[in-house]
Amino acid sequence: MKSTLTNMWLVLGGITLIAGGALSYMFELTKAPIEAAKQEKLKQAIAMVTPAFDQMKTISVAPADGQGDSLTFYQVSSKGQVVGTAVKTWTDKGFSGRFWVIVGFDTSGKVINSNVVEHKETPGLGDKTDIAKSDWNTQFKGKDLSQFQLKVKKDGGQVDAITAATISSRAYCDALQRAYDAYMLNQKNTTKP
Amino acid sequence: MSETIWLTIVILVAIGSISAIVLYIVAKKFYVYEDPRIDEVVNILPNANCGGCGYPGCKAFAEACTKAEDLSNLFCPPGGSDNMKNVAELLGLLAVQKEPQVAVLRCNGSNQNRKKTSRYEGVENCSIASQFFGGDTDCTYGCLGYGECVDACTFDAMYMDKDTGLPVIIENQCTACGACIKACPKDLIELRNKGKKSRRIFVSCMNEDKGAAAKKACDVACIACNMCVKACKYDAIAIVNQRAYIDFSKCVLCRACVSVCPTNAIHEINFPARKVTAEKVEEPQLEA
Amino acid sequence: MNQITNFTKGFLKENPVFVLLLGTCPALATTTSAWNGLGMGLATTFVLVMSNAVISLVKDIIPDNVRIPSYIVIIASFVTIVDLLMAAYLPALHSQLGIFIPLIVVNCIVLGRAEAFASRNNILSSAIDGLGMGLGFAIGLGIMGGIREILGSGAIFGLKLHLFGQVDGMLAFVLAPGAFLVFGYLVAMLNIINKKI
Amino acid sequence: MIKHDGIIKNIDNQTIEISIIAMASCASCQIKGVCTSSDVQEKIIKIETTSELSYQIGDKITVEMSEQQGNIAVLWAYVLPLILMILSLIVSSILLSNETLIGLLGIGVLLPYYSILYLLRNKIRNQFNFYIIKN
Amino acid sequence: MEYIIILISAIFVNNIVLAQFLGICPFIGVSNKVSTAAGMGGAVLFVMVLATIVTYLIQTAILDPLGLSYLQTISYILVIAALVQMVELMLKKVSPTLFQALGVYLPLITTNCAILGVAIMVIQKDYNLLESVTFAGASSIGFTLALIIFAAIREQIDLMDVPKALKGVPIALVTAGILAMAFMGFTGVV
Amino acid sequence: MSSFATHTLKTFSIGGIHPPENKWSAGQKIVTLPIPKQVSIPVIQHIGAPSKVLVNKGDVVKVGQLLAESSGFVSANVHASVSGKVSKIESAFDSSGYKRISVIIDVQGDEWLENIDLTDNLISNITLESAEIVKKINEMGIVGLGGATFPTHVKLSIPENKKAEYLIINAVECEPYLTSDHQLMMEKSDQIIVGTRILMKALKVNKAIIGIENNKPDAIELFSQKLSGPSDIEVVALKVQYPQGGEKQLIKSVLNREVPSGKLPIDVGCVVQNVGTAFAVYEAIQKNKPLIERVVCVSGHDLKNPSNFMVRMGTPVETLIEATGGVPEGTNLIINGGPMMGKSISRLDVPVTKGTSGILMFKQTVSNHNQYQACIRCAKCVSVCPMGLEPYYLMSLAQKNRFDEMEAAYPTDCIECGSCSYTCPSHRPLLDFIRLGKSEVNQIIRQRNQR
Amino acid sequence: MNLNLKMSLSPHIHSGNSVKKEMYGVIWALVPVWLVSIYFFGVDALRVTLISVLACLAFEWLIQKFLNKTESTLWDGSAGVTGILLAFNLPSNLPTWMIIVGAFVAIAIAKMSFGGLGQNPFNPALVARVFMLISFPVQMTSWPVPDALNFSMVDAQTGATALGIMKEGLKNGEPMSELMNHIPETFDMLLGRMGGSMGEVSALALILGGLFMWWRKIITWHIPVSIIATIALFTGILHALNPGQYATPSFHILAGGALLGAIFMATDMVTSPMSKKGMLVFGIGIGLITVIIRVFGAYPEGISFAILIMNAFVPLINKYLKPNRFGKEVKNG
Ligand SMILES: Cc1cc2nc3c(=O)[nH]c(=O)nc-3n(C[C@H](O)[C@H](O)[C@H](O)COP(=O)(O)O)c2cc1C
Ligand SMILES: Cc1cc2nc3c(=O)[nH]c(=O)nc-3n(C[C@H](O)[C@H](O)[C@H](O)COP(=O)(O)O)c2cc1C
Ligand SMILES: Cc1cc2nc3c(=O)[nH]c(=O)nc-3n(C[C@H](O)[C@H](O)[C@H](O)COP(=O)(O)O)c2cc1C
Ligand SMILES: Cc1cc2nc3c(=O)[nH]c(=O)nc-3n(C[C@H](O)[C@H](O)[C@H](O)CO)c2cc1C
Ligand code: SF4
Ligand code: SF4
Ligand code: SF4
Ligand code: SF4
Ligand code: FES
Repeated sequence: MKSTLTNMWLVLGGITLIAGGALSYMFELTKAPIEAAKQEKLKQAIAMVTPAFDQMKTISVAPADGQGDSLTFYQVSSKGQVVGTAVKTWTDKGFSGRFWVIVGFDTSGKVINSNVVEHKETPGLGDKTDIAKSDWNTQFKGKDLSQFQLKVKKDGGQVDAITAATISSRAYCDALQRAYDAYMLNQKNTTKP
Repeated sequence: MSETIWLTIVILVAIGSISAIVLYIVAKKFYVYEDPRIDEVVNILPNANCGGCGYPGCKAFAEACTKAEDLSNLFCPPGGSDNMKNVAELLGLLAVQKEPQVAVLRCNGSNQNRKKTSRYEGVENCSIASQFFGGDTDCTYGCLGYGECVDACTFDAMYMDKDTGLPVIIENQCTACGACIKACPKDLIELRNKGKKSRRIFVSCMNEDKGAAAKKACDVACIACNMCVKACKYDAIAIVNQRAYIDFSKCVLCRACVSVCPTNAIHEINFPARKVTAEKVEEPQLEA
Repeated sequence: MNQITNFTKGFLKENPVFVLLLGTCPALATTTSAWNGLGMGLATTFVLVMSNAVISLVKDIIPDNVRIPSYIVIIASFVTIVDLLMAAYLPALHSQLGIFIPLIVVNCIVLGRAEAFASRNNILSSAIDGLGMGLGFAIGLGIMGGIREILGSGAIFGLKLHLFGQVDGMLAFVLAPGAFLVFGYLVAMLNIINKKI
Repeated sequence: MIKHDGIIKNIDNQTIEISIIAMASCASCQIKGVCTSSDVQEKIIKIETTSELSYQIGDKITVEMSEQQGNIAVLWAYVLPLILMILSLIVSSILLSNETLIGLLGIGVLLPYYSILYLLRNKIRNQFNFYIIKN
Repeated sequence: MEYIIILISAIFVNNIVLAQFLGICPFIGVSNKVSTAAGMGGAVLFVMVLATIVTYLIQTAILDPLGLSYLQTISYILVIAALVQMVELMLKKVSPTLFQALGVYLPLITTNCAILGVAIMVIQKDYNLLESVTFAGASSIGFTLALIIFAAIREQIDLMDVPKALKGVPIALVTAGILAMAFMGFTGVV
Repeated sequence: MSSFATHTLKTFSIGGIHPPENKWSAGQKIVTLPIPKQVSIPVIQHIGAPSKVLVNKGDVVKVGQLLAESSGFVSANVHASVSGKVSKIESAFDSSGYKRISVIIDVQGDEWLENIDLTDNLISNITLESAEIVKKINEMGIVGLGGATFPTHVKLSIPENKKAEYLIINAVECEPYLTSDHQLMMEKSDQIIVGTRILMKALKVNKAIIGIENNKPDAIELFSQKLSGPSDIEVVALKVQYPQGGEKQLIKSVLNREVPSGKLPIDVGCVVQNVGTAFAVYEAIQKNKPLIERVVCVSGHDLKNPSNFMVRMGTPVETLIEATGGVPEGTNLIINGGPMMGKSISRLDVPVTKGTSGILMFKQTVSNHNQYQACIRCAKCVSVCPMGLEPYYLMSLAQKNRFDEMEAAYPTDCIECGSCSYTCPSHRPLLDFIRLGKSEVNQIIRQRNQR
Repeated sequence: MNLNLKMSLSPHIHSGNSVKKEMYGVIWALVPVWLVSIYFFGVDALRVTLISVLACLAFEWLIQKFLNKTESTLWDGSAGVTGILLAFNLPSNLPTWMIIVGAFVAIAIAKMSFGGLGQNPFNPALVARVFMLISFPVQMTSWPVPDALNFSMVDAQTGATALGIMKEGLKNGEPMSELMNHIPETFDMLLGRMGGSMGEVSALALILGGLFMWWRKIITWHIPVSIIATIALFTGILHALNPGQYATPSFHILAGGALLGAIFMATDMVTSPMSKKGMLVFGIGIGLITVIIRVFGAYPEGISFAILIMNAFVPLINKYLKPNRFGKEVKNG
């Protein structure tokens, strides 16, 4: 078709108009599910390391030693009663790059469960810290970190390191320790609902 | 209507029209309408991308064709005249008619006809060998037999005959692209018109030595004895540089010269057999 | 053109990934497993079919000078739609494919098909062409993902095969080098196959 | 040397207009028709000659330019404005805090740059030589 | 320091071509000569940085405040397409000679894939403007580096007797695979 | 090795090889070979244009009579080397393996032109002026006897804008096996010295250097003795290293000057001449004797008597071989020249010409140019190339017919010394392909210059 | 008269050197290293070498015969060298099938895909080693502890290499002085009494082999010397700046594969530059990258990666660092 300024404007305007309409409609349509999916993902991650809950509160907390980025606390409660806290924590001692871990504590400070959130460790080695790849991290379940020596056996602790991935194992421990320290320090003011 | 929808439309139309203006201006300055006929021409062409036409590839040639006002300078050897006719039809132009041609080897110094006088143990490469010496026989004009022409042919229209030691051109595969002609350092290959019923007659020898020396070096050498010249009623044959040459624009394929040649240096191709005179090494499609 | 050849040409002869070498980036990046590859391929197929159809529908009213911008808007819209839909209903796959979903918009197949096919043919042929090409792309990515998954993690579609004894697989294949290597040898193989037939 | 095959499209006094058919690496590519990553469109090059040469429209020729000149062209066209842009970004980000403004200033520096290029266009022209060779 | 880490990371550790798989088409298709590869690198550098600045501004000044970040894809692609063309137009108007020299020298690639990819990535990574520019610049330097190394290797391979089936793209991909393997050595350097 | 072996021996800087010397005919007195019954004298025995034949079939000629006349600036006269009757003028094989127009003379007696001085007296007094010398050298058909057969008068005609400072006499004889120059030096030292002075006068230089490799201690001693004390001619002993005889290498060795790529020795003020040429010049100027005979070394595996002969041009190679006891059993390769640069010949009826410095008969040869392996990029060829080229790369380009690109790799600098092929562990015929490339590139350059 | 003479082009003589001689020279040079590795790692060392060499030869033969259809170069020794060097880069307790996979990667992917001997841009043995390192990190990082003349078939104890101990310790924040206690003595490192891959443990044997190859003119000094010198210089500077954080140069040279890489792998003529200048740049590059990876990167050992990365630069080096051409610049004395 021959182009003239008017028909160009009309056509392009029309197309963008329709596209805009369609897109925004689509956006409205998917807004809720996307939000839900996002929430679901977080919720699942939290649910995995905490008891069943119906409410959640998000708090940002500085690490106990005051060094580095802050941690995120998800304080969960069931029927108005705080039942535990999931802590999203990190470490830089991983094999490569920052290593994010989430760990759930019950109100007494015992580990309920823990898992990897995000990592750049080597597939097949460091990623065995992920519960989806191996059950290595079940060894922390139910441990009271005030008694449990959160160190790999090589360093005189009680943690069985992943074969050939001591570094990742150590990093995981480091992340848990950071979470635990912050949790204990803040427990007083966070136990209140 | 919700706010998002509003905003979306406004922003999109804004971004859309701003970029459209730019694109429009640019298109106006830059856009070259690509002739859809280019693709159609490409479809007609053999798509061998051999470069025989002088362009980097078939598409480039097609582009040149669609842009050209007449096709007189454009010819695709592999496609041949028929093909060019189709192209011309598509473009509404006049096609160039060229007689279909085929490559012929003007040397019959096979292992049987020409005895070896030394043993070449150099790189099997005709250019290098010819730079180095005249050849491993006493004829310094003939085929060296290291197959550079065969390597140059992109249409698999040539192969080396192990027995004769000479390259053979497979007539119906040869597209007359001329690659072998460029490759041969001894200039032994020539494009000749295919002729009626694909028949043609030519002198298969490039020897420039005096008769006796030529004959001594090779059984089927042209010895410039003038018999064929006398036999030809159409003045198609001339002797230059101690050898006969048949001009195919004058030759009427009467075969008079063939039988008078004392050394069987004149080849006839695709003629029906006649009374057996002498064995001849022919191109194989006779049998095929 | 015959609708069947129109449909099937994308599988071998003009396979967009291995023969035409279009969309190499997603082909390398998203084929860490069979599902991922297939998912990416199907997302692309959706965009391809829809945009081909729409473009062939509106081709006659688009002035030449705004052809490309119009096509881009149409394609980008469908890409956004796919992006949104996947985020909503296939969140796991969506996060695996990441940036490569928006990048469908620059995938040469999509715009290329729009230019070369949809702008000249009717809506049915265009949709079929899109479907054929898209499925060719999807199958290509699926196969590549499958090979990388089998070699790299000893599994197919997530099912463990226990091929390699004490290890899961050769990790290099799920990492960057394996992508290039598998792709390279597949292109070579298709070269040979296409020459044979 | 960079070489391109081209065809003479137009001759006008001392200017020869050459259409470069396609980039060498793309010419034989089967998908160049649908490729968006490289620009396979026809390019028109105008060359001024000083001598009267026996060229005709439609002649097939080769255009040659040295690689060094190509690199100089890249320097002028892309590298220098890039450096200016980055400098301007750095300077303005020290002085200002509004990112949008910083960004606009960064891009804005291109305008004076292009104006300068425009003023220098004749100087630049004398720096570049193309050679054409008849095939 | 932040900037140096971004720089090293984008050039060596997470090379845009060898680890992120962006801009593979020009990498495979156009990298046959070293000199052209270097020139092309310069062009990509400029276009990438410019596009990143513009899309960053669009994102932070328009889309984000209005809550329309889902229009990212469509607006970026339009803007980038227009931008690339505009640069060319400017150049042609401003200095026809330069424009022609470039025309002879470079196959003008727009590497949509890499440019759009980088533009989206800087938003995903939450970089600020300067970090984004650094990232874009480093990515294109990484692209150029890979392109130059690769072009030189291919010039060499061109003289070798590669098996027929692997000639051309397949062997290029195999080479890229080994190159990617070698570059994995930089893991963890930053 | 000898009293001259000091650690300060000069040599050239890049590349070079040291093949086994095998100079079996060293020390063998030069024997004058009897005149054969028939000679075949090609009219082209030099680099340049073929000469024009002046005689006809049936003419009776005397030794030294002009047979063919130089047909251009770079061309040379050809004289009769025997007396007798011209029986034929036809194209006949010469050692190149191609046929050349040749004058065939049936020998009758040994009658010389009268003005040729056949005595042995040494005439040291140079009477001619510079220009006259050059003219006479031209008349006498002198060409370089170092292998390239470049017409000597051309080299001596220095272009106006250039100036020669040094004459360098090339007495290196770096090719294995060959001994003709060595023996000539031992027997004709005085004449060579006078010849050198004639060349110096022709070039108007007052300094000459004779470069001799250290494997000829007797020659070094002899010349040093004769030229002891302050002299216009200096003797320089050189470390044994092939291809030191290449003129650019020799200049580098003796003067540490580097002839720029694509330039000639004269561009660094030098002219290089072979010792044999110096002797021929002496005979031409002082004795009126055209270049009709030369020293040829005949050697080879299992040869009964490796010898050095004084041979008339046109003598069939066969005659020389018979004089050494015939072709040894099992010989499968006969070379005209040295093993590094000579050409193999396939027939023994070809004549000795001005360029024939030796005839070598080999039994087993290690070089089979046809069975080579892929290049393993060991860089050995690169490290031995005296011109600092990259032979492996040149060959690859030539193999792929990429002559356009080849030009940038300077194939034209190659002196065809063969060091690269000699040393390649993959037995690659590097030089064969480089020669091909060289000629193609030269053609490209010529075409470009024509435009 | 027909003497059946041969017509061939000059030169008519040849040095008598051949690819085979060069390759077998390397094999001889590797014998001392091999003997040391058998001494320390026992029967397993034999097994790994044998399997690796046989597998390399087998793949070479199969591919040449059935896929590439080129002439067989099986006995020129190059596949053997690749096999031996690959074996020397592996821990001696590696499962057989993994060795075969490695041989396949070396020969089929890194060598034959490019056309075979002389055509490959990357060092085949190293491509295989890096491939395996990435693919089988567990097996490739558990090193048997050397135990002199242990010919029992019982699985030996595994441990980390000296470099591994160092890297891990530093990651864990242990001070250098503490770490040095866990690390073998310099003397042990010279002899080979330390954990590591089969071929890298004994510095003395490696140097001996290197000298042999240098004497036989198979290699020149440029590459090994420039690598070692660069490593020494770079780590020396780091050590001088902060001895608590960075190990000594002698540790860096003797521990790990620096010597094996510098002497036997970087010198592979196929994948190294052609000019002397180029070789020096190549060596310096390898040295720098090795130290960067070892000190700043995640991997404890970097020389394999460094050589591969510099292999990639070789064509560029060859393009821009040409040998000195005669008469290029005029030097008139
Ligand atoms: C390719 C490769 C990847 C590796 N990835 C990791 C990793 O992700 N996590 C880890 O802890 N160690 C990893 N390592 C191993 C470490 O470098 C180190 O050898 C190991 O942690 C030593 O600990 P060990 O005592 O557990 O063997 C990797 C090693 C290699 C060669
Ligand atoms: C066209 C041409 C001109 C020459 N002019 C001179 C000259 O002026 N002066 C000179 O010393 N040599 C001149 N030469 C001779 C060469 O330098 C050289 O000596 C000759 O090619 C033989 O070299 P070779 O015996 O080392 O192979 C010329 C050669 C050629 C081909
Ligand atoms: C590789 C090579 C080796 C040569 N060796 C010798 C030699 O040993 N003796 C010699 O006189 N000329 C030798 N020449 C020829 C010289 O380069 C030069 O042409 C000659 O000395 C010039 O003198 P002429 O013109 O008197 O022959 C050699 C040339 C080349 C290219
Ligand atoms: C000094 C030298 C070192 C070599 N080093 C290696 C090596 O590290 N890795 C390898 O696979 N082959 C090596 N080879 C063998 C051979 O060059 C190698 O297989 C080729 O790269 C195959 O084309 C070496 C050969 C020599 C002569
Ligand atoms: S190369 Fe020769 S034989 Fe082959 S197609 Fe062309 S003209 Fe015919
Ligand atoms: S015809 Fe020419 S090119 Fe062909 S084999 Fe004979 S000499 Fe060689
Ligand atoms: S023949 Fe030429 S390339 Fe070979 S070494 Fe001699 S000068 Fe160098
Ligand atoms: S000597 Fe032979 S194998 Fe070595 S680099 Fe040269 S050509 Fe290649
Ligand atoms: S798909 Fe990424 S550049 Fe082509």
